[in-house]
Amino acid sequence: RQKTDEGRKIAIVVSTLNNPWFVFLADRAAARAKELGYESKIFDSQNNTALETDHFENAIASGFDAILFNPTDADGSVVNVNKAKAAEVPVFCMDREVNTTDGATSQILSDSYSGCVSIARYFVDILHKKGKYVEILGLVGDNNTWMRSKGFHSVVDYYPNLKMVAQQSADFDRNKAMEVLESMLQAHPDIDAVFCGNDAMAMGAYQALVASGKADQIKVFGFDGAQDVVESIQHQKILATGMQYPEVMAYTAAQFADEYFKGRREFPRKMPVAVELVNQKNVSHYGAYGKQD
Amino acid sequence: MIKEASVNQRTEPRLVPLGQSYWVKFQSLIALLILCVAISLVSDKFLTVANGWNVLRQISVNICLSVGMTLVVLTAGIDLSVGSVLALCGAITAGLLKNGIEWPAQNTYIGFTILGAVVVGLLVGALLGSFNGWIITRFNVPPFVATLSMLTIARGLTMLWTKGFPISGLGDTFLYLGTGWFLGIPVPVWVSLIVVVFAVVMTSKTRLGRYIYAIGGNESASRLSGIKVNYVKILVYTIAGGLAALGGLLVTSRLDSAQPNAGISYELDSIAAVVIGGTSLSGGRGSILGTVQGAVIIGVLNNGLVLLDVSPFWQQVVKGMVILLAVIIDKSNSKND
Amino acid sequence: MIKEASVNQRTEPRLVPLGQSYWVKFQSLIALLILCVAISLVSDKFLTVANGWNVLRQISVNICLSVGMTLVVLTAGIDLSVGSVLALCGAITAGLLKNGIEWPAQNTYIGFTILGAVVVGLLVGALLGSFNGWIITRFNVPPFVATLSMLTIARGLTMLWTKGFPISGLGDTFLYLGTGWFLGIPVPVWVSLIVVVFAVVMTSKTRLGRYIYAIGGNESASRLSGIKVNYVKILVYTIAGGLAALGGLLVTSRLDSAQPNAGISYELDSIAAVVIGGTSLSGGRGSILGTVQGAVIIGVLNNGLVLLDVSPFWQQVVKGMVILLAVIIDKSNSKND
Amino acid sequence: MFIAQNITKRFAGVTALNQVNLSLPLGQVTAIVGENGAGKSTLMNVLSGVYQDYEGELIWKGETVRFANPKEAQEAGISIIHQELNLIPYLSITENIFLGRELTNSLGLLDQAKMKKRTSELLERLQLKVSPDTLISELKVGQQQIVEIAKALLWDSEVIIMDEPTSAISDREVEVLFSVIEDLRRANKAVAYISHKLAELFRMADRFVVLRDGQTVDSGDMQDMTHDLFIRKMVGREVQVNRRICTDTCFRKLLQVEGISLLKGRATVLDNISFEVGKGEVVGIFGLMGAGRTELLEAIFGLHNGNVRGQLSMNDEPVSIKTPSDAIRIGMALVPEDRKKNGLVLGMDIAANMSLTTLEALESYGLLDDQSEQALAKHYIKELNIKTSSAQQKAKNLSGGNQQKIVLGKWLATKPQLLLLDEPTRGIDIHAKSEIYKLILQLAAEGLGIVVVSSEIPEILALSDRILVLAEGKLTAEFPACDVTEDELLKAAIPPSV
Ligand SMILES: Nc1ncnc2c1ncn2[C@@H]1O[C@H](COP(=O)(O)OP(=O)(O)OP(=O)(O)O)[C@@H](O)[C@H]1O
Ligand SMILES: Nc1ncnc2c1ncn2[C@@H]1O[C@H](COP(=O)(O)OP(=O)(O)OP(=O)(O)O)[C@@H](O)[C@H]1O
Ligand SMILES: [Mg+2]
Ligand SMILES: [Mg+2]
Repeated sequence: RQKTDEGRKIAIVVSTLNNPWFVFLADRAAARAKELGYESKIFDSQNNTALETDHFENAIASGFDAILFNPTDADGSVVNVNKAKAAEVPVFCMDREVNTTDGATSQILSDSYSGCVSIARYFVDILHKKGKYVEILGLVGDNNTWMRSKGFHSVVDYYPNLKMVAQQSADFDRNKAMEVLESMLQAHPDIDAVFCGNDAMAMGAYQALVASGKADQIKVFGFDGAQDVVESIQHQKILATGMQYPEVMAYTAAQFADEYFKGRREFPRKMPVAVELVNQKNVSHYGAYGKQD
Repeated sequence: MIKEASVNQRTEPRLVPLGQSYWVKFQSLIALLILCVAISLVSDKFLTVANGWNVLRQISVNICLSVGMTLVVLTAGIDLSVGSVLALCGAITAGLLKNGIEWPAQNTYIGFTILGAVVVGLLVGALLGSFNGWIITRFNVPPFVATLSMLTIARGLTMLWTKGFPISGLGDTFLYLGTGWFLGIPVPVWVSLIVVVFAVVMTSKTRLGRYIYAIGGNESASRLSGIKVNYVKILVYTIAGGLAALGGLLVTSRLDSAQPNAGISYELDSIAAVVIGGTSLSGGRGSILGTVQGAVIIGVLNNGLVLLDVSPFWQQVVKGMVILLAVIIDKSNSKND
Repeated sequence: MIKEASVNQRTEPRLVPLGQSYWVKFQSLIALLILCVAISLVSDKFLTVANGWNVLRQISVNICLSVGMTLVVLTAGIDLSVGSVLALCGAITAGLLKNGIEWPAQNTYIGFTILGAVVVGLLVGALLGSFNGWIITRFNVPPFVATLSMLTIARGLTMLWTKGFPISGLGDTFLYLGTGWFLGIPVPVWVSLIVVVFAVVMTSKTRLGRYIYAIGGNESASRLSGIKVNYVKILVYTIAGGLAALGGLLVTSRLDSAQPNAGISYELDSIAAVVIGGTSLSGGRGSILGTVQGAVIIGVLNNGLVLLDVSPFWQQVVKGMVILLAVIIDKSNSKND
Repeated sequence: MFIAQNITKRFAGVTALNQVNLSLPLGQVTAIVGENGAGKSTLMNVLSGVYQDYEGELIWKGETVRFANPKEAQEAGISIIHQELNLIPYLSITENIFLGRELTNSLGLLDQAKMKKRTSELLERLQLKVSPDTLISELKVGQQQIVEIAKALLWDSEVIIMDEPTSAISDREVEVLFSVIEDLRRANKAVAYISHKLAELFRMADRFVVLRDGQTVDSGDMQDMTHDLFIRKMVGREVQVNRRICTDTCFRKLLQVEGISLLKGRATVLDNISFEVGKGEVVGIFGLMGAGRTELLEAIFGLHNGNVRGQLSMNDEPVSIKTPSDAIRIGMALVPEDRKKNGLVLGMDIAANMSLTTLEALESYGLLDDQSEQALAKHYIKELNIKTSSAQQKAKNLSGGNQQKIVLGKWLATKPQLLLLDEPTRGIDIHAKSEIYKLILQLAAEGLGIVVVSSEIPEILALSDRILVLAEGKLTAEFPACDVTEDELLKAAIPPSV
């Protein structure tokens, strides 16, 4: 097929739009594509790898020229990436990885695991290596949930005096996190900290603490860098979060697509974007999903 | 059986039910009791006042939804849209409260008081509900399809209204609705209590309530008896929509934030409460109090599983089995049908 | 339709239906045609062979689920567990294929061939389905509750089996099922075609099919006619479970990976296909071919909205409205009821 | 000979049968008579395997039998035509007739052609002129009843039980049925025949058994019985049904119907019908099955809004009736022909059913007043002599006749000016019937206008001041009731196209 640059279309396939973090990622990618002069369209995979496959098929069939891709699953999405490759449509992964060495043209990744490692270090420091805590997991069947949890435990589990008294799931949902923590507080009123798999749950957890009057005693840790949480850190409500840079990733992916169209073929296979620890000391440098401008 | 009395007065005391049996059926009480006893045997934290308020506060939203759902199901309908209507109305109230309405073109700005924003939220819910009812009665569309479409539409509208981002920071006064206490009882519990009382009176003591049962029991006989079937149905969906909006206000106020993905799959939870409470999905049989028990069972279960530190992997398995058991115990205790 | 032969044909031609109307009712065809024409007017990519195969391959899983669902709904039941059964069976097959079964204690290892793993997956689906049926018939539990519990239980079992992680890398032979082509047609399309043909023959040409309709139409009359109602119901849920497992195999094979989260909310899609296809949720009326049309409508819509560059938030709004319109157009074209 | 010995059957709280004995000799028709609720249907259900939990024994071909289900009974040669229709609405006639005993071909697939052929033959024998492919839901009650009969005739059973087979069909079909019964008798089958129409029994039956309150009161040869004797045995006292005496009263006009037509699809179901009903007048409407009588009443009552043309006036004022609630407000009441489908909410109790039409009047301060509701129910239970344990009994647990009375009661409660009755005594025993007649005449005397649709000529004659005859949707004749003969009525009712 032959196309002028103006006629090119970019598909943005994101794992879900039911979470503002991904909405932000998709919006930024779309905005950057527009700035670069391309038409773009956002596809919502609704956390469903099979639906993602449908999106890939449909996007390829309707002539999109590049795919900015936020996969639902590292393994499950491999077939999709390979399908695009077979159709000579370049794929640029954002945030999450796909387990294939040559499927995607480039992967711009946020390293949840090491992000959680740094949170965990800070966690250990703050708690002075001892105390009781609970963990609120994301969706049980989502591998991001386990990436984060494993990163966290890879550090914290070395300290025998830090005891996880309960581990429950709240599906990345603010309301569920609040309800789950309300119940957990009944069984374990004496905990010192809560580690949450994302920021929405951290906010929910914080609200449960406020309602039970324990907001001052129990420390909340989140992950993502959402606006609510950054503000809460500013107001000394939440202790820390892991700042991911969706904007950087979206921007870079769109940029790469542009360069691909213009003839560049050599891209870094993997390009990590570090996750930074945001705590009450350094929070003034940060805004929603990124550095303060 | 002794039959010496007059021919048509064979008295059969055992056949006389205790009340108007079709609405006061304490369908699920035994299962609920067993459940509570079982949990409190294992956890001493379960039967505490604080935990009691927790459970009641947590189910208050589901109670609002399920009461509306009960009315709909009694007319042999179903409302799948409650979860998205909840999200949309919560988002609308939060948006109005936070940002008001602006038309930059005309340089107009309308601000909203809390009451104003709450009323608009409730009205939108009622409006969406009556739209459901109108589609169902006017075009004879199966309720399942009409409200499934509304599920999708309202979710889309929520996303459009919020642009996919939560609307947070709604002010302390508004938070009172979801987190305050009044006379020693959490406000959301008051709200759900009032809803339940109204609904119980309505279903058992008013004409509308009777009509709802009659329509579910036999629609054509009801029509022939002069009941304005379509009107009653639209009203019922309107109430369900309004209660979903109320649920949305509670959730939003509790979280101090309207989440665009609030209420996803709440329709299943609320239908579950209705059905566990003994209301028949084919209409005409069931009760509000049954539904309340159903909602309490679900709430106690969610709470209990966390208190008992059941691993998230096992939780779903246990929850499914307990619900099943609850219903089976129930069925074998009540011999109706 | 010529019937002058027999004597008893002189009166009331109005009462003579065109055929055995309960299975050949092209309920939704008009809506489907309008939809296709509308989309192809706006997008030249829609009416291409490649896109046609895309749509058909994409709906093949929903067709498997919906065919089973149709049978269940025809008996006036419902099966909410199809999505989780799909996930569990896909995961089981994938797990057996990849890791076999190990008992480290006894130093035993059982490996599985593809056929073996596939058969076990299907059997587990059928087993879970028959468990549904057994609960429903034995304890008189409403199908909604029984299968809702199974929804939760099977999802939990999936998590336990996979420990929350996808099982990937299942080998090229297994991939053939979901991604291969045979005689110029994608294999999943063959699979769904075979399922549909079997189901159509079963519902319209066999005793079992007849009994399914009869039970949904009037259960007690069916029982009086000597139909083993419970047996038929259990069988129907078993088939639905087996077909859900088949859907699970297709999904797993297509992705080369069994996702623990696969199939969430698929039950709504498949019930939607059934209802849009004109099958009544109160049982006894409907057809497999109608369901297929319903599934195609949903599939075409999903595909078309993407081709038409509708933004994802508007997509939901548009999708809801189109489904509503499709059903309304339908209703006004077919004057039954 | 099929013998039932000392059968006792209890429902929760009710002993429906108490030590009942019955024998059905081959080659004879045994009439089983009794009031509504006497236990006839229950006994038949025991005989045909529907109920298994009874005391006593059944003896068939010299051996004690206990059927586990109806199918077993059928395989043993005993089939039953149920009083309540047991058909699947969305299956065709053929499919219903063969339900549970489908014919299959060598592949195990259904042999549709063969079943259809057999059905055609059966329908032909019963002179039901519809296609075997017709769905049951498209049939009128009467036609459905004939399908039930066909179902029982399909198998060459030796004992055939008929529980009120003629309650919904008109005389022409009754004749057909009688010729069928005659054939059965000649083929040495045993027939049990239940009917509230005594005249039929005298024509067909050889023997009789009288049940009262679940007990066998008497049995013997039909020859020894008279009409009055029967009634005395069933009821315990005498009941008289007389033809209406002629009066020359001039009625003041209540309802005027002008040129009513009804279209269903492209078919004209009612064609330009005009008539009047006076205050205190009883107008009977006679016609064969499918003549359009039900539709006429429904059209007047606002049930076919949109398809009806014509003008109605009440008390000389033109009225527009779009819905039943309009009709009720104007003072009309309709007792429909199918009480289960259109008359009752079966799952509700008697009181709730009765008050459904008048709930507005039972409100105080916006809430329903339980006491007035119970009082209303008790009033009509007494007035209509409804046999029930209490007003809280569910409608579905009552015998058919008593259900009919609830429907009547719920409409009388609206205190109507015009009462439209569609087959008001279908399935009602002779005692209750005469009470309903008395009631109708009394209501007429109080000034109500009454329209009665009936397929029974004696009933029409007993009640009406004036008789209209419909055939194929057209008004074909009008007679004053006092000097019309049955022949004249029938002649006017036979459609010209036949
Ligand atoms: N399922 C049931 N539950 C409780 N009572 C019942 C049930 N079925 C019948 N009865 C009672 O048993 C008695 C006999 O009923 P049955 O139907 O046999 O009367 P019947 O003689 O056939 O009357 P009809 O002439 O009205 O048909 C009645 O009092 C009725 O209320
Ligand atoms: N659902 C229907 N579809 C098509 N035609 C119908 C339908 N219902 C009734 N008809 C036709 O309308 C005409 C009038 O029927 P109607 O039931 O009014 O007769 P009727 O005189 O009341 O008979 P019955 O003695 O059975 O009550 C008949 O020709 C009948 O076949
Ligand atoms: Mg009877
Ligand atoms: Mg009629």
